Amino acid sequence: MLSEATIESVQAILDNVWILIAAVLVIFMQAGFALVEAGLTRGKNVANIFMKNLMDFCAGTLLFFAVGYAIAFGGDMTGLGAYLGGDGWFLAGDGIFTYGTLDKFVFFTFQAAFAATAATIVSGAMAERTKFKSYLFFSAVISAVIYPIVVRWQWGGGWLFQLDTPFHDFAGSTIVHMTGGIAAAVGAAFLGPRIGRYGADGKPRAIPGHSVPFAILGSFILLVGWYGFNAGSWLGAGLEIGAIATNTSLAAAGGALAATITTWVRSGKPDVAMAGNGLLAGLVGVTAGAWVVNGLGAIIIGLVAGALVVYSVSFFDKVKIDDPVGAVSVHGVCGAFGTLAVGLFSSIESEGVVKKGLFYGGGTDQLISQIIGVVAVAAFVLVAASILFGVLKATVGLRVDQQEEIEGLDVHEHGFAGYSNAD
Amino acid sequence: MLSEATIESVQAILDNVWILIAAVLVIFMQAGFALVEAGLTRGKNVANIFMKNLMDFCAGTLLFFAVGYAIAFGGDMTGLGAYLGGDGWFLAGDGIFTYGTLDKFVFFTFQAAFAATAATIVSGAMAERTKFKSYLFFSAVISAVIYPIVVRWQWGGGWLFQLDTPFHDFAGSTIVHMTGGIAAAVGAAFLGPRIGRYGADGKPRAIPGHSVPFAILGSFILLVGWYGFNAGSWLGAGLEIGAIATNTSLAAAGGALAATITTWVRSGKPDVAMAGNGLLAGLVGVTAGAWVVNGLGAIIIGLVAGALVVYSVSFFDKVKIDDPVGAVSVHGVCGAFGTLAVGLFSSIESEGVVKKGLFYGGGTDQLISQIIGVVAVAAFVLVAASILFGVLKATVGLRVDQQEEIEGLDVHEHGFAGYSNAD
Amino acid sequence: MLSEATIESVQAILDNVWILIAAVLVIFMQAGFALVEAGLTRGKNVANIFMKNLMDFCAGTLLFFAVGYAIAFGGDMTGLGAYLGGDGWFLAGDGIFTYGTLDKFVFFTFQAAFAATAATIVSGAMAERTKFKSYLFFSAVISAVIYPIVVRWQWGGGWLFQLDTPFHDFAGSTIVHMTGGIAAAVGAAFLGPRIGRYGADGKPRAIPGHSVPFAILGSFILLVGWYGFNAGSWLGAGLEIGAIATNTSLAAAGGALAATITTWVRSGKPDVAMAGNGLLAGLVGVTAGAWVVNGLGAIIIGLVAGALVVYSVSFFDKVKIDDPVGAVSVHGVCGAFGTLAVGLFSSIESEGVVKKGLFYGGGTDQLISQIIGVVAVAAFVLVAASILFGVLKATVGLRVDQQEEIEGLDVHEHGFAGYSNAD
Amino acid sequence: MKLITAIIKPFKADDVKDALKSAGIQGMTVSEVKGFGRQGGHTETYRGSEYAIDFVPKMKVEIVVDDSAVDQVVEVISKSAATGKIGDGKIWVTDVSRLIRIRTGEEGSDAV
Amino acid sequence: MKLITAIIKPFKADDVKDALKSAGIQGMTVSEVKGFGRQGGHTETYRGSEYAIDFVPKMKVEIVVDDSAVDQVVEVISKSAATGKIGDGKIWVTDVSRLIRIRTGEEGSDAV
Amino acid sequence: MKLITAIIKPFKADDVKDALKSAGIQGMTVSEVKGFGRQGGHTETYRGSEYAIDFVPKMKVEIVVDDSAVDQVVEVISKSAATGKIGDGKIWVTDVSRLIRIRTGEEGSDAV
Ligand SMILES: Nc1ncnc2c1ncn2[C@@H]1O[C@H](COP(=O)(O)OP(=O)(O)O)[C@@H](O)[C@H]1O
Ligand SMILES: Nc1ncnc2c1ncn2[C@@H]1O[C@H](COP(=O)(O)OP(=O)(O)O)[C@@H](O)[C@H]1O
Ligand SMILES: Nc1ncnc2c1ncn2[C@@H]1O[C@H](COP(=O)(O)OP(=O)(O)O)[C@@H](O)[C@H]1O
Repeated sequence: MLSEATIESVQAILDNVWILIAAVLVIFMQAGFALVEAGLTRGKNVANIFMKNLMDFCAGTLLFFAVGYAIAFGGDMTGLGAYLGGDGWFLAGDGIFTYGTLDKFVFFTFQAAFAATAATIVSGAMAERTKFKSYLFFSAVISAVIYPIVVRWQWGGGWLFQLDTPFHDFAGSTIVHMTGGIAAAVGAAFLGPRIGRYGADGKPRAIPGHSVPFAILGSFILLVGWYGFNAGSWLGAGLEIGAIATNTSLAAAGGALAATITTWVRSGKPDVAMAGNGLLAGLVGVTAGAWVVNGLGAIIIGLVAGALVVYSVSFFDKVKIDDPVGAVSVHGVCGAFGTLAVGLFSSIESEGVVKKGLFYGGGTDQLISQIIGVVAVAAFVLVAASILFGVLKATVGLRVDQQEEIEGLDVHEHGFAGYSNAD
Repeated sequence: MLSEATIESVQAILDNVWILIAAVLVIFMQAGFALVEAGLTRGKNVANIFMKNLMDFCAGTLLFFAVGYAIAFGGDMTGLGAYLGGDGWFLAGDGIFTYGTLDKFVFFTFQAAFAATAATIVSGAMAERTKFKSYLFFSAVISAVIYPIVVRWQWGGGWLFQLDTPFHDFAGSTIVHMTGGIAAAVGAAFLGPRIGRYGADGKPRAIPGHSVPFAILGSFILLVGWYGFNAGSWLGAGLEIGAIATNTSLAAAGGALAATITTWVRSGKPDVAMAGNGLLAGLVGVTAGAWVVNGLGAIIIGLVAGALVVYSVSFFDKVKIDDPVGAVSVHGVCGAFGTLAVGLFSSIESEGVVKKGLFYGGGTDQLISQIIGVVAVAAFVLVAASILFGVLKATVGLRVDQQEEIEGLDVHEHGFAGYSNAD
Repeated sequence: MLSEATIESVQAILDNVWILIAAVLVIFMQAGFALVEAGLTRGKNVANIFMKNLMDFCAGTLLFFAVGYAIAFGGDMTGLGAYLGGDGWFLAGDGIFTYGTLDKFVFFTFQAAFAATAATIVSGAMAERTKFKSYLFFSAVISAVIYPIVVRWQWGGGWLFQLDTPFHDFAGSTIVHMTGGIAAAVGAAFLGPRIGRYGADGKPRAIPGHSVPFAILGSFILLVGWYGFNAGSWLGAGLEIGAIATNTSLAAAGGALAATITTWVRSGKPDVAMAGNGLLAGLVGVTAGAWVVNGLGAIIIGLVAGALVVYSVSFFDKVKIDDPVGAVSVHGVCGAFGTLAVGLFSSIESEGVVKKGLFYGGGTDQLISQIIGVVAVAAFVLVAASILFGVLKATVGLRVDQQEEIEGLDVHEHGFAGYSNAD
Repeated sequence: MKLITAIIKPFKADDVKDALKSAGIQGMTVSEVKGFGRQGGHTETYRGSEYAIDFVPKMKVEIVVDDSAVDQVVEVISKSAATGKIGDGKIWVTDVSRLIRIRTGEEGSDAV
Repeated sequence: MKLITAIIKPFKADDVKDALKSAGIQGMTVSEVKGFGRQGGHTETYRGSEYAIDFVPKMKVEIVVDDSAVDQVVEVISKSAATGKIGDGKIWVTDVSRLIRIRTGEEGSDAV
Repeated sequence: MKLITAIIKPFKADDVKDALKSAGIQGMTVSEVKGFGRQGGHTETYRGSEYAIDFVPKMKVEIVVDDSAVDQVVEVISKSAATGKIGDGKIWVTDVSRLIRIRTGEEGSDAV
């Protein structure tokens, strides 16, 4: 192999090595999601939560391999192709699409990890009361069909990419996170709140999570994985990954800090679980603009997202959408915000890719495209998820019965408790 | 350094960087093994379990450095050399063997991590009743002598590599996992079942693990590490790592899914701990063929391994080999299966390395070599481990006394409890 | 980009990719520190501990970006510049310093992770009794000012680097770890011991940590991160990282083994928590010499550090500096030891960088420089930390009130318990 | 004085506490216990092997009251803890010869 | 009616439960407690400092029975809980003036 | 014989144990309980929503003694458990008709 090595071949291998490592970091995020969700919920459902996250990886991998990849990237982009791909099922055929110098399997591994992420986001909002069977079905559909379609629209070269000023979502604030966040909101709404979540007076009553250490350990793992998520989205090895990683760090730090201060001011004490949410909010927020914003922009986006998530969580509490882990706020709300922020904070002009944002003299072109993208994706996911959950509710049923919810899903859905102190 | 950089030197550095990163991922697996073992056992032994895994890393590193590397890779491969190496003690001398472009220290770091893995596998099957001192001794011998000898036979260029159709075990389904799995079976057999594991009627009684979250978190970490384990076994940076990683993902997903479905059908409920075992079973299964099978082959191997592990666990329960974590089934049984599967699913023909498998028109040559390798390694490890455990049992003794087992190894072997709620 | 690729550009990108990955590994260490600290302390303070580590990352990132980087690396090194930098605030300007081929953002990401580490080390020694507000303030100052100044003196090209025989601290046994360790000792001394830590007879009474699994899982994560810490400190991609990683493994293994044996001999039982400390002690010890010592040197350094930490912990217990996690011993004492050990075990002579050590025929030049460096940094940090903690104690106050300490910081500082078994 | 001990279903604990509060009870002590009874337990399957969980989680409530208050308290607990399903639990009453409030040293009714 | 309280060694809990079951006892309540007594505890060493564990884990078993059944139940527990080693535990009996089954309101023997 | 039950503050447990030890008490049984009383609980805020913690952690101490020892033991506990602050807890005394040491079968005072 070395014998015929060229500068290009070495660079290509370097690209592939880097993206594979980035993919592994993103896969690691599954553990982070599981820990955050488990930490913010009750011990009697902990095994069910880890099981869901494990299944998200399985479904995400197998179904994205079988159909998702083809829907997202396959075939030409004209006509219907601007909305839906249809070539490269099972990654078969060497002619199928891949990006730049990336081996199709490397590109797939990276993309499949993203698909699993989109599904996993929903798990948290539906925690502690969803039938395992129904969740499994949902998870399969979102990573096989719903998410790939959204990907198609932009990363797959579809209509959002074909706008005069292309919709810009570098690593997926909208495509991955808001997609998950909206589906999460729909799922939580269809399910209704957990028993005891609201008092007789209709006021929200806290159901404290069983393990803050799990929640924050999970947040740290998500932070680590996010460097693969964002810097890996360069889809090659270049010096640009440095600025992308720095923006990721700054927004994450800003988000955690803002959430800490906001809760401190609001309720007199810095809320640890919220600080973790803030970290993720900052990360979600900067994901869309990780490449195009500068350090200052990243910090501002992080700070705003961190404060936003606190108020958003309270808002959804009020409207009785019971989201145990704040997935709707973190991924949905901050995902939308971060995407729009590109239209404001973009400091880069790149022909056919992205324009400068409003605050950097680029006018409103990019902002308008961002709005179009956010609205279009939100609308599509809202409809698709509603149909899906509606059908599930009408058939298999979405929610476990009362006794099961009270005694815990672990014993009833899976046959034994997640924690045992048996001798 | 840059001044004299050549295409070859850059490629070589890239090879080394990638393999070092892969080695770090494999080292991370130690944490995964510790978590899986701890999660599937009782809280009163949790500190002992983490201690054993920590010591496996220490012994694996120091002894593989001192002697293991020399036994596995040192000296020429003729005569006795086909069975046993003997050069490069303490990695001294620059003339000692290393692979391709790899710096000997990079190659060592990667190989030492594998040695620690082989030892750690055994820990799980012997959990909750083994004297720490005896375990330590065993762990030292397997990573210093037993495992290196097995490595010698193939990766070290020994007799299994010298077969007309070389025995093919890409990343070690047999060399690492089955070796650990067989030793685990021997250890568990010598120890006998834990107190209370079998009722008066002789029927197995479950002893539930104390933390499913630990078990699944550990499984996720092992999954992450496995990308280094398999893709790193290319022992260089090349585009091939993409397909290897994809096969790893597909088999893992297939394994977890199959175990879930199998338990669901068998006992009416999807067993979370088993799903975790299934994930690992799929990974172990595809390790031998990670490079030579295609996506479909990987999925099939994963599915079969995932179902196989469920029945295997029940089988060993029946024959009263008490394996708290299923190490024998996951690593031993699925390791053997995965190795043989190469003889069926290999889709690659590479002169002097591997032939196509039975299902891909390659006839039975490869399958026969696979059988030879599996049988030879199994026989050797069976004998070696039996002698080792026999001696330990006759001298230091293998098992803690009854009171200690009842009250827990943490307090008795290590002086304090793994969990404390002291004020 | 490919079109204009040159051998140098590919090597440069490879350098940057590797260092970014190393930075991510170091960032992962935050999770390890949080787990070790949480595991060795009581459950009633677990949320506070994770919060502190989260905030260390935030402060470390934002403030090192704003001012720390400029103080450490900015401006020229003459005159006052030998002690204090002052250019490149907010990483603004492209002319600002970066190392070799590294993009300034990649170099920053790596360095910022180090800054957060220095702060986090202190957290452990001050655990279970420090006001969150005061800790936050301290964490900000150390990563913004104190640590950057120490960095300036050597890595920033300052006076310790300008010695005839430069002070050699490859990855920061002194610059990062001893700095943190000394500040930790000062903090613990200012705070005084936890309630109940000493009996009426003045004898130390153990306050067992609430989770050994957390402590050892954290140690494993730190081990994994340390490969990025040490091998990444090559600040580029070269074959040298292999030997650096091997030394890291050997010292870590030696440290854990020595601590295990030492406690075994001293108290009759191998202490698991101490074995974890030993692993870290070995890692801290080899950090300064990771590049210049050989395998044997690394093993000896690890063994000595592992034994040293056990006695050091007992010593600080006696002098009533209550350090719940042993941060002072692990990072302070072993950091100093490891730095001095370079003067003994250095086996490399590199013009203007490092000389051979006393045991390798290099005489005492290097040893003297090492002593100068250790003493100077220790003195500076001692003074700076004393002033800082003195001011905090006199103003905001350092310590929570008695009731809060008894009932736990989680509820009082953050509003809810870190663990909840609410239904 | 009398000690009233009640074994109830955990998820009823809040209702019982609230009912007792509004009935003017100013103090009680509760603890987590496990119960064996007609309700029976269940069998779980773990890694293919079954095991029986004979004991179900229950909450124990202990209240010391004046003799005069016993009937009312028993009444209140019975009402608030009942689901009508098997396993609702038991209440038993035992004599208390002395009751002391540690803080003040008060005895008897004053100590309640 | 009487309340029989037994403090036993945890690993004997299953034996005691089974013995009581086969003796026709249909209900009991158990809880985890810590005991201090002649058995004494032990000292542990953590990071070089020693600390004494004075309390050993025990299991508490509470059974309300008809007066007539007391002797038999005490007998059964004593037998099934005994190891002959120090620390086997205690059994004590107290009077119960009332017993109510919450579900049905039944009182006395019917409520057992 | 009498059973003395005390509900005390957890961080006082060691003091009480030591005091009882030096008062010649050779055995006791303790358990973690939660208390509701005048001391009241507190409200916590979690993710913006408040929730009330009505129960505070307490330690329950049970000691069976000869009638003659009751006053002294009550005395000792009261002293060693008191902080003077609200929430110090209660002590109550109930009759024990029988006490058996499982190991030996000894009854009454010999079984203490
Ligand atoms: N004889 C008894 N002594 C002590 N506790 C009992 C007794 N019988 C039942 N209990 C407690 O009451 C709980 C409920 O009793 P059970 O027989 O299951 O239903 P029910 O209360 O409807 O009769 C049991 O779980 C146990 O904790
Ligand atoms: N006077 C007592 N009051 C309450 N519980 C006691 C008393 N004495 C002993 N116990 C309980 O009985 C257990 C066993 O008692 P111990 O003196 O250790 O052994 P033995 O039962 O053989 O006399 C103790 O751990 C404690 O829980
Ligand atoms: N009537 C009661 N019955 C049983 N336990 C009680 C009763 N009243 C109080 N307690 C217990 O005593 C503890 C302390 O009582 P509280 O009223 O808070 O303060 P004080 O002991 O100073 O009066 C409570 O937390 C509870 O556990």
